[in-house]
Amino acid sequence: MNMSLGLMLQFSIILPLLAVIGIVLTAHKPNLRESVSIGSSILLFFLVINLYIGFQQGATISVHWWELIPGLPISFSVEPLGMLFALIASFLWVITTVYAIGYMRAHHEQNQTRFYACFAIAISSVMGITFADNLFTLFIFYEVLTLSTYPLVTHSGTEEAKKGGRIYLGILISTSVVFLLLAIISTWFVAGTLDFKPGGIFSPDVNKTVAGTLLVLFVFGIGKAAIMPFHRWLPAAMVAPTPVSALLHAVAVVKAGVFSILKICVYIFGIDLLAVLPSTQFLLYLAGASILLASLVAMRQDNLKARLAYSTVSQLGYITMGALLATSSGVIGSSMHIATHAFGKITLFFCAGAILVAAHKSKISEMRGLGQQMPITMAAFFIASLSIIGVPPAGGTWSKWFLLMGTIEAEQMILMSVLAISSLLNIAYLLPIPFHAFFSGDKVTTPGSGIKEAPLPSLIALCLTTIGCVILFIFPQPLYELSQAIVESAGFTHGK
Amino acid sequence: MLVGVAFAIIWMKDLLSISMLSGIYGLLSASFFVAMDAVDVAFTEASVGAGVSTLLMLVAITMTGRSEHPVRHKPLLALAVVFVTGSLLVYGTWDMPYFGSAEAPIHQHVAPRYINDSMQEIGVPNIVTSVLASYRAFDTFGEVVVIFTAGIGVLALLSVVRRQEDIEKIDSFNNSMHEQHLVLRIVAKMLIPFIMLFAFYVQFHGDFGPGGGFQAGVIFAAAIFLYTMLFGMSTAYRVINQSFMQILAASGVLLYGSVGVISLLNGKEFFDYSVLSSNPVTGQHWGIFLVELGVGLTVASVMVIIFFNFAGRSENSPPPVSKDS
Amino acid sequence: MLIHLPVLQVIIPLLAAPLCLFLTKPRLVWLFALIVSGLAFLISGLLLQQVMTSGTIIYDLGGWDAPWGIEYRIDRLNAFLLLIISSISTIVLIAADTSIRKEIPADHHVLFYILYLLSLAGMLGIVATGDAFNVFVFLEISSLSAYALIALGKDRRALWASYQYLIMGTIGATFILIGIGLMYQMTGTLNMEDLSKRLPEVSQTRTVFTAFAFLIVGICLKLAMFPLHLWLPNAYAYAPSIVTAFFAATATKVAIYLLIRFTITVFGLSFSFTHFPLQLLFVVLGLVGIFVASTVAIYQTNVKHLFAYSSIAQIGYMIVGFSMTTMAGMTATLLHLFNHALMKSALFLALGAVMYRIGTTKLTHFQGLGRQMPLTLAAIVIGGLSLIGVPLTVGFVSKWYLVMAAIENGWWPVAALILLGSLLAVVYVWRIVEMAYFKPALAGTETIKEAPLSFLIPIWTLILANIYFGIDTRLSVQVAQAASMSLFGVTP
Amino acid sequence: MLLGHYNYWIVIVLMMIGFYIVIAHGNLIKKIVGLSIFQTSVFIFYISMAKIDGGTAPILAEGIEQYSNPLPHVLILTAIVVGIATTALGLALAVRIKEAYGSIEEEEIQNKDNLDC
Repeated sequence: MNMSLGLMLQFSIILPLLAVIGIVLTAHKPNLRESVSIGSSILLFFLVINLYIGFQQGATISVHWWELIPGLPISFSVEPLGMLFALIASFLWVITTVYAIGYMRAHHEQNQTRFYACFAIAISSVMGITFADNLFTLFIFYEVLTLSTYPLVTHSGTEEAKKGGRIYLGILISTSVVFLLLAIISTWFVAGTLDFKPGGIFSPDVNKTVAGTLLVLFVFGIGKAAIMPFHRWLPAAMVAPTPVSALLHAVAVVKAGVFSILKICVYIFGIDLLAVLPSTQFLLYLAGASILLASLVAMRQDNLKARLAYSTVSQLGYITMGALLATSSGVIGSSMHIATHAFGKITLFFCAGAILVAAHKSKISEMRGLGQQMPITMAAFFIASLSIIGVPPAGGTWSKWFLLMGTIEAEQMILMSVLAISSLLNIAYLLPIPFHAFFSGDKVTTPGSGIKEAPLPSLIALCLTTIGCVILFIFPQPLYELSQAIVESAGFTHGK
Repeated sequence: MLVGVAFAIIWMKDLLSISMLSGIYGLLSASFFVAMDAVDVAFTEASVGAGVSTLLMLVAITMTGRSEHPVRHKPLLALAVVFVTGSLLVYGTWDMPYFGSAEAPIHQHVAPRYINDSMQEIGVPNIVTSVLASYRAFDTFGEVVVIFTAGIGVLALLSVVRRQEDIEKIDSFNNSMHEQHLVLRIVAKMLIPFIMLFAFYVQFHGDFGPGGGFQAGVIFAAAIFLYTMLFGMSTAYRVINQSFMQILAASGVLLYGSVGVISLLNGKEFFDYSVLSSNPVTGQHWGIFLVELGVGLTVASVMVIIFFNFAGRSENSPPPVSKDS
Repeated sequence: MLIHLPVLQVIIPLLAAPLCLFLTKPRLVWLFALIVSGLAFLISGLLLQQVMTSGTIIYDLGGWDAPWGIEYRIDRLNAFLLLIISSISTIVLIAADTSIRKEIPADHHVLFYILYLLSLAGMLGIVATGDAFNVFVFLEISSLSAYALIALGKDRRALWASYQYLIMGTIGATFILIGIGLMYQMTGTLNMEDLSKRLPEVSQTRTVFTAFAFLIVGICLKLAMFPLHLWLPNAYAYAPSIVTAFFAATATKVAIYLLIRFTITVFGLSFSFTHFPLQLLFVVLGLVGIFVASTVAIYQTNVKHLFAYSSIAQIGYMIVGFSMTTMAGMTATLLHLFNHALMKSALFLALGAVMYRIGTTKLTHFQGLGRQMPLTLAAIVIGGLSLIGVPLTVGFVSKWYLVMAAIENGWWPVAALILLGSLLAVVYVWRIVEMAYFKPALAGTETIKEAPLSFLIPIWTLILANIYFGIDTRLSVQVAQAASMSLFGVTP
Repeated sequence: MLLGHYNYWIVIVLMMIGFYIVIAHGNLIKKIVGLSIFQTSVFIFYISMAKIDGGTAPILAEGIEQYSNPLPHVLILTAIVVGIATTALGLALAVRIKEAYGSIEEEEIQNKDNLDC
């Protein structure tokens, strides 16, 4: 590989865009079009891996494009948190593409070219977010991500999809324009820069009220993090085809949200400042409330995707909370949870999609006894559920553990109990599904009704992510190291 | 007097008398201008305010009906707006220099040069003409373009494509009608050359007394109006070709502009007339002469265009609801 | 010849207009008008370059020095405006030939181009001149031709709209005339530079106060500033598409220019904003304008009306930026002036293309158009995104600067309201998007094809400019900053 | 003191009458008449300020020292032309409106427009 790392970094953003061109050009040859999709996703993953290797060897990788507004450049650099997210997103893009091919064909969806093209744009903007070197660059890609996923949400074009799309766009755009943009411009005004810097960019003697207000604006402004009361878009977005829900609304979009929050906490405010801000406490409780309420709502959902969506809202609360805890364990837990939840939730969505395609069922109450016909899917569902709940043998265990440690470090006993209660709730709303599928006494579906496992590409995909969940449990070391690096690079001096 | 007429206009419902009154208003203000020593302006206002615009209104009324509906909604809001605006203006007068005071700033700054030096610099006794055509020639150029724009605008709005048979039909109709006004026609035939002569006099005498291209243009156009009214549209059409008038109007603007372009080509500023002759003052004379000619051409032809289109519209396509007028 | 650029800028289109009458073929006239407008564009580019490098250019017309004669005074501000006007005019004209064939009877084509050139020349004249009365004269040239152009619209409502505009516009112009008269009475001069020197002596007088009030009201009428905007929506909606595209991008901008020129250059900041409660008035009216007009826009059933109301809202943004009376605010306003011209001309041209193909711009007829006219509709979407202020478009850049300026002034609520206002834009833009992309095409419209190239080229030139200046802001920001610096008398 | 401004006040009254006709009346022709009265009054205002006591018309002649100010005269000459141009265009529009709507009353036209929508 003789491509310089900087060039590689740029390519990881541009490549998906090139793929868009390829996809549009091959619109009339589905096979070729899908090969372009897969090819570019594999290539992207390969690029990111190379970046990772380079990064591990201690290279500093940064690229400076041009100044969009004088003083505000578009620039990128690789740092541990971004690296982590990039790895997850690019890897899951490969798998999702595989899954999508099976799903979209089996489902005979319309406008597949638009689908793949928008998908690629979305990935490109995710890459932009992950490697953004300043808040401004991040914001731009954040908005592009919102817009490029809108057509995906409204893909089916039905009245319901349009309504979902309206809520989706309405909440994401309003929060980002009114709160986030205001916060960014104000930050620029107060701090004079928007660059991500370890330890934050505010001077230590910054007015606490101003900074506190800004923090609130940021957390509310990043609507993608789905903190209540700005979470309504996520369930609304479930009208999208399942691969979209899987990748975008379990991984790319929502994780872009919490990733941004984490990044802002660590690199804009700095953990030290965060710990003393008056509004942090308020936001922590808000996140806690978000976790519990979303879990409770999730229990009452009969639609599987809706239940998963509310579960996501709740899990995102964990990450936000971890970031706001302002302790090293909290940050480590948060960043690890980005990864573990990604694998867990995407598996769950894959399963939901597989059930929809193979058995045409979306209601949980109709899934009793489905374990007989779709054993692999349901087994995967079970393991992924364990990961979400946070018990072995799945990766979620580690991240939950660190989050719990974080609350203890920060002496937030209430939040600690929130985590505990929430885990119980997780069990209550997730586990009954596979349980009933396998051991249900009164079978709704009779054997031999012709229900088989989902198409092969989809099945492979969901197996891979399930294995991912397990691997994250067995080998958490690389993940931990990256998270540790975040803490170190952030110049963590907690306890001072 | 003016106030009386103006109030009368508010109360009147009959549009015909309103336009007559507005003509009188124009005439009265013209005489007021004379009293204020503004002879050039008076001349123009008399020909425009009292003449052309009244005529246009009359023609327009023949097409639109002459009675005004009573105002139904309460004009309180309008009164309030007017009251506020008026009192603001009255408020503004408190610090104004007194009427007729020689110490007023406008008599101290800028204007003295026109009065004291224009004879040396331009050599034309009528200061208004020197300011109009030389010091502020560009404004006047703008003015010519404005009138040209109006001509084109009216053309765009009202021009109707005439077919030959239409003309003939109107023709015969007119002939029968105009037989009756024989005496008038003969008198007019004698009058028209004199009016035209007067127009030329005004055109070229503008350097020395009141007058100039604009007034001359209007008077010239008036002669044509008279002719048209008495001899009918179609006869007038035969004498004066429409597209020829348009070309003429355009040429007036171009003539004016080309004087400026000549200055440019000679390396001087736009409308610097000194290049037109070896002696700068003679150059100014030439410049003013040409420019005034341009103004006269455009004004006359645009007036004719406007009038013809109004009149042509009314003869050609009678309005659908004209009976109730 | 280079020293004559200021006057050539105005007289080339001015003299070209009557020349059109000699070329009787509409096609030929179109080509001629296009070349003339292109020439004006070229000149304005040269002028801007000259002004940026060597400062204000003064040109004495007739060789008489000001204040006795009329002078043209080109500084960074009006050079920028000249460039905006002439560039938009040129680009819009490209589509004129195709568009007016459908919308205007054939025997009026030549007249159309004459009027178009006249109104172009009028606007350029208003901007270039340094003489207050000359402003009035050229204002009338551009207005009269505007009335006639609007009245050329196909619908009979165009006549009524034009008439209303004529009445409002003439009242506005007469107010301006009264204002100029009062100023003249107190100072004895009409030259702006001279006025700015002599006005401070008499600034305490009630006459000058009145003069200022009349000027502002008159200009605001022309500006269609809320609540004096009533003439605008119909005038834009029923005028021929080309005219709308041209005016939406330029006419109100010229009025904004006049506002800036008179309040800051002629009367001076301290007078305009301390003797007069202008700041509060403008901030409130600007913000109310943004919200009311955007809300009204949401409920429109005709897309042309919709964007017309959006224009009124956008004027509100410029007014808010202007009322900050800081350099940052002025930069934001000037930037938005330029950016909004790019967006609106593109949008209205695209609507012209829709008009060309389906003969109406009713929102209900947009059903399924996204598939039938993909390029045109894509342009509308991008233009709409720009209107909302999405990153990577020009709208974002101006919004950024505006909010930045508000925060710099410590006007936090204003900053938040500006952003909130842009959400309303999301709603009205999205109504079009949903209609065009998520509704099946109407029956019997299968034959609708993409707009002809003569439309697509100018539309996409403008759209690409929207994106280009949203990505690379060096040029526009630099010029806007330089212009606002020169206004505030800071040497860069 | 009062007399010094008396002239201007008359002009203001005239202006306001014209302005009132424009905004309060519904007849299109009458509006234009009002407009021209409004404008003419502004002209009178300009000319009034040019007057000097004891001055004569600004045409240079032997033995005269005081002239009225020529500049407002020039301005008003231009403005009169602008006025007639506006009037002509306005009337042309009124004629067309009459043809298209069958009426020149503001309210009736507005009503017909509302029906169109």
